[in-house]
Amino acid sequence: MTETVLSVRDLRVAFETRRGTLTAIDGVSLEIGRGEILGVVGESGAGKSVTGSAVIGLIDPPGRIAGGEIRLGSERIDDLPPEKMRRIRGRRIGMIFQDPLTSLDPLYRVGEQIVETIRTHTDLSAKTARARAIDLLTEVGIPAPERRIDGYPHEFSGGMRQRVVIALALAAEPELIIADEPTTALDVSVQAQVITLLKRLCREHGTAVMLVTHDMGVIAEAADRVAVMYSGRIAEIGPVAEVVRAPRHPYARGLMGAIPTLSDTAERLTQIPGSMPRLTAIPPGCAFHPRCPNVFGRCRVERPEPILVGGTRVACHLYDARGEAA
Amino acid sequence: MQRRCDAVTSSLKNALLALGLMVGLGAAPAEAQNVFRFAFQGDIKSLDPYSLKESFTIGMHGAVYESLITRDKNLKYAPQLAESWETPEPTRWRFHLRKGVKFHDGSPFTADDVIFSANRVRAPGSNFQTNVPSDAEFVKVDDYTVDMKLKTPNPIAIAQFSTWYIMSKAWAEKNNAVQPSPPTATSPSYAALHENGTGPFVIAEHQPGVRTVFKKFPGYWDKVESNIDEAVFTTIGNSATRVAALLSGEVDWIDPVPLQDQPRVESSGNAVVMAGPELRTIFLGMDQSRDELKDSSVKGKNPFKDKRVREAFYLAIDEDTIAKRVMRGQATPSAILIAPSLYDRSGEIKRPAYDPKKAKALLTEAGYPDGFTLTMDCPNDRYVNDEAICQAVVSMLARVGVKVNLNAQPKAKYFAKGPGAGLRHLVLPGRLDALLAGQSQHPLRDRRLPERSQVGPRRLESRQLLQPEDRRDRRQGGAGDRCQDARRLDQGGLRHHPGGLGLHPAPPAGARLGRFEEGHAGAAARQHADALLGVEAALRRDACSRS
Amino acid sequence: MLAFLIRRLAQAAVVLAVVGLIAFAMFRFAGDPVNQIVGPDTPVSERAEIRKSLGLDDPVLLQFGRYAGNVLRGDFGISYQFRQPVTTLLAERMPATLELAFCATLFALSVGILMGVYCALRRETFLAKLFQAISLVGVSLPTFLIGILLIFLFSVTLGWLPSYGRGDTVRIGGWTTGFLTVSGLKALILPSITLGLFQMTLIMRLVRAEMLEVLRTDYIRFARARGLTTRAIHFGHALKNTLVPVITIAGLQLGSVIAFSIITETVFQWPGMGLLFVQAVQNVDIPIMSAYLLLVAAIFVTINLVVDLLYTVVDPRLRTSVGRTA
Amino acid sequence: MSARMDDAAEAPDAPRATPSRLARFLGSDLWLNFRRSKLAIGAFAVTLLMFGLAFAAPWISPQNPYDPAQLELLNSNLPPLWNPDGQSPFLLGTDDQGRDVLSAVLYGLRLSLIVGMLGVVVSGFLGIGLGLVAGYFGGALDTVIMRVADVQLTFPAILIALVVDGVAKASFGSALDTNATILLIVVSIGLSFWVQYARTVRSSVMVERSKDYVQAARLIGLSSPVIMVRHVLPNVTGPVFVIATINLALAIITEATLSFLGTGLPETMPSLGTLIRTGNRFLFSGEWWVVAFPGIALAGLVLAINLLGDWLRDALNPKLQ
Repeated sequence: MTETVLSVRDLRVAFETRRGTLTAIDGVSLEIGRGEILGVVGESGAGKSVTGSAVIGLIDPPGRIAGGEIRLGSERIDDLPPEKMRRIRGRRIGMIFQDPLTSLDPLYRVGEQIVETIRTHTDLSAKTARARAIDLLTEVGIPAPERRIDGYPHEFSGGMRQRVVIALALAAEPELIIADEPTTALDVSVQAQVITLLKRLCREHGTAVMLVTHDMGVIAEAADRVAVMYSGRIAEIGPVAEVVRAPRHPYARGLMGAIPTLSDTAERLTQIPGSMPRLTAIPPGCAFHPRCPNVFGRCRVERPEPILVGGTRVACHLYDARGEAA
Repeated sequence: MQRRCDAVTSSLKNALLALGLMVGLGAAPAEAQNVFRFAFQGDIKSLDPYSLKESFTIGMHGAVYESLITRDKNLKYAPQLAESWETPEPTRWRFHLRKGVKFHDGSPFTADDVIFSANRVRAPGSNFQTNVPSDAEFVKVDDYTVDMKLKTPNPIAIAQFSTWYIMSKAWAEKNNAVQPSPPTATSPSYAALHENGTGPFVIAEHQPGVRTVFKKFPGYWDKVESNIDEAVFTTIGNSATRVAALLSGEVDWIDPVPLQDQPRVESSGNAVVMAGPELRTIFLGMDQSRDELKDSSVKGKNPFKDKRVREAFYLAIDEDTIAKRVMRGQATPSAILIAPSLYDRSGEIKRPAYDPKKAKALLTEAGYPDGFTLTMDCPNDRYVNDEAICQAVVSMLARVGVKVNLNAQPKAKYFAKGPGAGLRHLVLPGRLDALLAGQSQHPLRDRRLPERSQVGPRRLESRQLLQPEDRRDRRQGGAGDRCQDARRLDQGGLRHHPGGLGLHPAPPAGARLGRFEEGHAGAAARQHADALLGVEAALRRDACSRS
Repeated sequence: MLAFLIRRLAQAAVVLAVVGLIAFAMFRFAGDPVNQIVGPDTPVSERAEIRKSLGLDDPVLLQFGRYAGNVLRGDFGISYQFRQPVTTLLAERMPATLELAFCATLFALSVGILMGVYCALRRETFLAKLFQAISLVGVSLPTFLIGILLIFLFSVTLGWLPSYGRGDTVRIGGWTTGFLTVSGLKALILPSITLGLFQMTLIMRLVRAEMLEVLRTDYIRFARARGLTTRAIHFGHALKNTLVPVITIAGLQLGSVIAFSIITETVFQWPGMGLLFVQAVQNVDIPIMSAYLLLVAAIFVTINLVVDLLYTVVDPRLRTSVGRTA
Repeated sequence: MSARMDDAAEAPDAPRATPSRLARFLGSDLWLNFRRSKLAIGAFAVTLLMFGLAFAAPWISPQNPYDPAQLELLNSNLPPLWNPDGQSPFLLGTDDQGRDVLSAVLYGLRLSLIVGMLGVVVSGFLGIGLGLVAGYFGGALDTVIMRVADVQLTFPAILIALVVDGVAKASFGSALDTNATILLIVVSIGLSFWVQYARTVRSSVMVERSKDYVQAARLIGLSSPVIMVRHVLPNVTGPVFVIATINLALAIITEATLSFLGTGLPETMPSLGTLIRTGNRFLFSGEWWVVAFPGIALAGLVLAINLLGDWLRDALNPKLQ
């Protein structure tokens, strides 16, 4: 594997609420290498987005990182003072949000927003920054960027806006981009374009990408490796080919029941009976056990630790048991 | 400090309120001018001296306009624009006019102006038509002599020459103001917004409802007994604001000071209260003309036509307590409507004492053992503590079983109830069962302070509020002609009688210390009109006693 | 844009016509003007004559028609009390009210926005809670009480500021201003605070709520993810977006400040239109009352129009779509 | 109303299957939020206390301040009991008519609350009704109603109330008895505050109206007004309740201001505003108790209601949770 850009170890994120402390992320570990796209999948509420936010340091109170560590390159960043963390955001870690329609400040021209980002992180003059902004827009495939740079966000279509958002995320050439459901809000035809763009940019700049999505199609299309999350834990993580083709975790199997092309997967996810537990009521043992077709006694009492099985790591007693047996 | 004077002198001083107001100079040597700032609760309604017979308004006119005859500091007749006068025959009055008098626009004052004014006063639209005998004919003898010819002798006609001001004929003609600004004027009259008198002050600025600035008239014919160069008048309707303005030094003089604020003004150390009895009597009026009251539980008859009911009301109201509590001692209970200071023998007429038991008995006797209900109208912004007096009356009457629905209202609404406040309500078919009213027998507002002997029948119609019948007879001998007249009028069909309430309020004005000489100020008394009179006097008075 | 403007103007005309009708109809029947004109001694026959000459006996419709015609010619009639054209009277008082309203609005806006922003950004601090408490007290205390308390404290007890009136004014053309003299400026302080306090608390609460809302939006999160400085996020993006709706409210507030000045002007004896109106109500001066109502409506409508236009300047989204949606 | 409120108040993630309404309410976020907010509890306690005192006034006050026969002028202007000049039983002193300030405040509270609540009810009905009509029928009717609302917003409530009050008094004569006066003020307040309800309800109706189920219900011939009332009203109870709470405070202030300006309740039947108006005359002269206690009662009541309204708004706003 190439040089590790992001390394997350045993991350825990907790929310203080009126009803006590809720653990949204519980013991998540993952790594992303240079130029690598890590897909993070799971149902809503599985903790995908929270993981992304934790990495970029945007967990808002009452949430907080309760344990584990996050390293960017060799630097530990989860305990940095706010100002230092701010300098990392945008500069070394870029982020793309789900909804391009609401990600841009409606009152500023897109050029102003790009220039603002560039100048926050570099010493470029306004003029140079603007030139760079035009380059960026060109790079993300905005036609006639010299003219469009002075447009307001509402004058762009959804797909074009997501391109602008990507340009913004790339503005300071970060090492890592966290793309949180970057295609969900887009038309299907546009989704593919955006994914292609993301892949290309990642390849060209050597940027690592954490691609958060619930869309298995996107993962299959874009990711190098994939992490399947359930109830704030990683159920299975491994190379996309392996996880998609031969999922080991029962939940992952359910998810991969069929790899759709580029269609709505939400319905297929309902093939798994029941629904993910609320954070307030995570069952003991394996969080998936109430829905698991392969459940057995141990699942209900003991939480499974990730085990390396083939190229993937799986958190399931099934494999532990087999490993013991073997 | 003498704050309350004996009745007679106070009435005199009343008129001359601030003969005593003295303005101390020295305070601000940097100020070239000696500016006097004062505030009243109402406004100067019009500058046309014949427009509105409203006491404060015409009082203020007195600073800029003058009359033929005036009253001196002792309220004695004194020459003003007429140097002297005589009655060569009973129906002819001859006035010798003062020479060398100039109007504010510089034009000379002559007999033409007197004749013009005498006609203008009586012209349609004037509110002062009765201030000149209607049968009088004014004739120019020469430029400085004018005769007034009457059809019949009128020994008290002199009283009226101090009640209307002289205007300039040329000025009025030039400015299209020959006619008085009538109430119905559809275009603003020049004379309503500008003045051109012969008085010691000119109005330099007049913003209706906001401020009016008086400045010394350099060409004044007489020596001005005032060291004031400029006087700024402002309306401050809100009592609390008015007092605050006085205490914080923004104004030098306010009128009136709310009764309850007197101690505070006194104790502030920088202002002084000047108080004296008004010539106004506050009384309760009852409708005795109609056969059934408008809003009463008694149907088919008018309880007020029964003398016992009226007497019961009288006995049920504890005036001493009202005077002491509501008026905070600043009022004198009175047995007659005429101000005691105007009538030497008023002391001989005594009030029956407060006796609720007897009142109750009388009501029972009259057939109302459980009392009855009626409505009483009361202004809440006209007389001093008017609404509070009404409330007190209501609660006292409630204790003898009479339930009064009090309808307290601003004077604009109160007046709408009938063609005028006061006694006329009862004379003309009004819309009231009972009311609280005030009557100032003394038209101080136009500075006619009639001497006793001069009160003629014509004026009596408005002051014939008398005692309950049984007392009236006893009074007659002593009261002399006036009561005869009153009885005559009464017999003429005007049947109404006062309720049991007679108060002479003595509301205070407040003046800032340091600018006034206390010895003089303390003697000052006031009523509505006096605001101006006082200020006028202040304007005239040479003071600077501190320096 | 032009169509929008014309439409707005037409609406304004309708509003004014309705207010005119209401103003006329209401005050025609409230109280008897004759009693205000004549002294108490006037006989009934003379009163009837006056009624007739004032046209008070004509059919109501005719009276309204006459009134409307005159108003269109800029003639609001003659004040019963002052025997002056109402137009002149109002013109004389208008500077006082407008200057007071201006200062009150300035106070309400500046302090309200500052406090609101502070409360939104530092939600949990003591000062923010204090501001919140002040705003609640400000809303809970009636205007008249506040005015009286201020006078009691600053004029009577401390003697710092004048308790009534405008102080010395300077006349410039038809306009009298208190801005040019020390006493004029001092006289403005207490009434402005009294008049502006209620609006200030409203604006503060509005700004706080709006800003909290804006701070939760995606584009603010995205701005943070771009690593922008806190200052740029709060004041460049959040505040600007917050102020868009605040402009509308503030505009409407200015309108109601002018009308609200009735109470303040009465307490402080401020020689403005509100005081004139109160005097007119007390004296049943119909021409002044109806003219005042119309004027307040006209000012309000104008402000509304200006606010609409301002809105399009501030919010680029409306520039293109304004013709359709307005 | 209260039953619907439970529904609206219930947060989305509250357990759905609990048996009774009470249990559901006790388990809801609203209740939890309330229990955790000291301010809300305090405000609620004060409001409850004020309501309690107000409606118990006839039984607990030493005097009936509305009965003139009970007023003794000789007891006038007495300071509160703790002052050396104070006299029993006048705990908070007396006014210039000998009216016991404590009794007057209690009765005044009662009047203010009655007037305020009736005003809110009137404006609520008016506003909700007009909002439903405007939103549902749309078109010209909507335009007219909302334009009237716009026009009305031109003037602050106090001006409208003054005008309504003045017009009515001029039309019916000023000899209105006190009940009619109260009714008049209620109507003035009702007419002044309906716009907010109408706007809220209208926008909610507009949203609902375009939803499929309403269209569907229409197609199958269900009476659509019934649908609107059944589906829209529950959705707006939250906001309407918040508006009502805050408007109650505003209505009380409006009544006080009207009374202060002298067009509200008469001095013989004083509300808090009338008491302040009366007392204001004595404020500077050292007789502070006549204005202070009604002032405190008024400010306290309005403050408590405002706090409650604020809390309720925040608690019912899902965005803030």
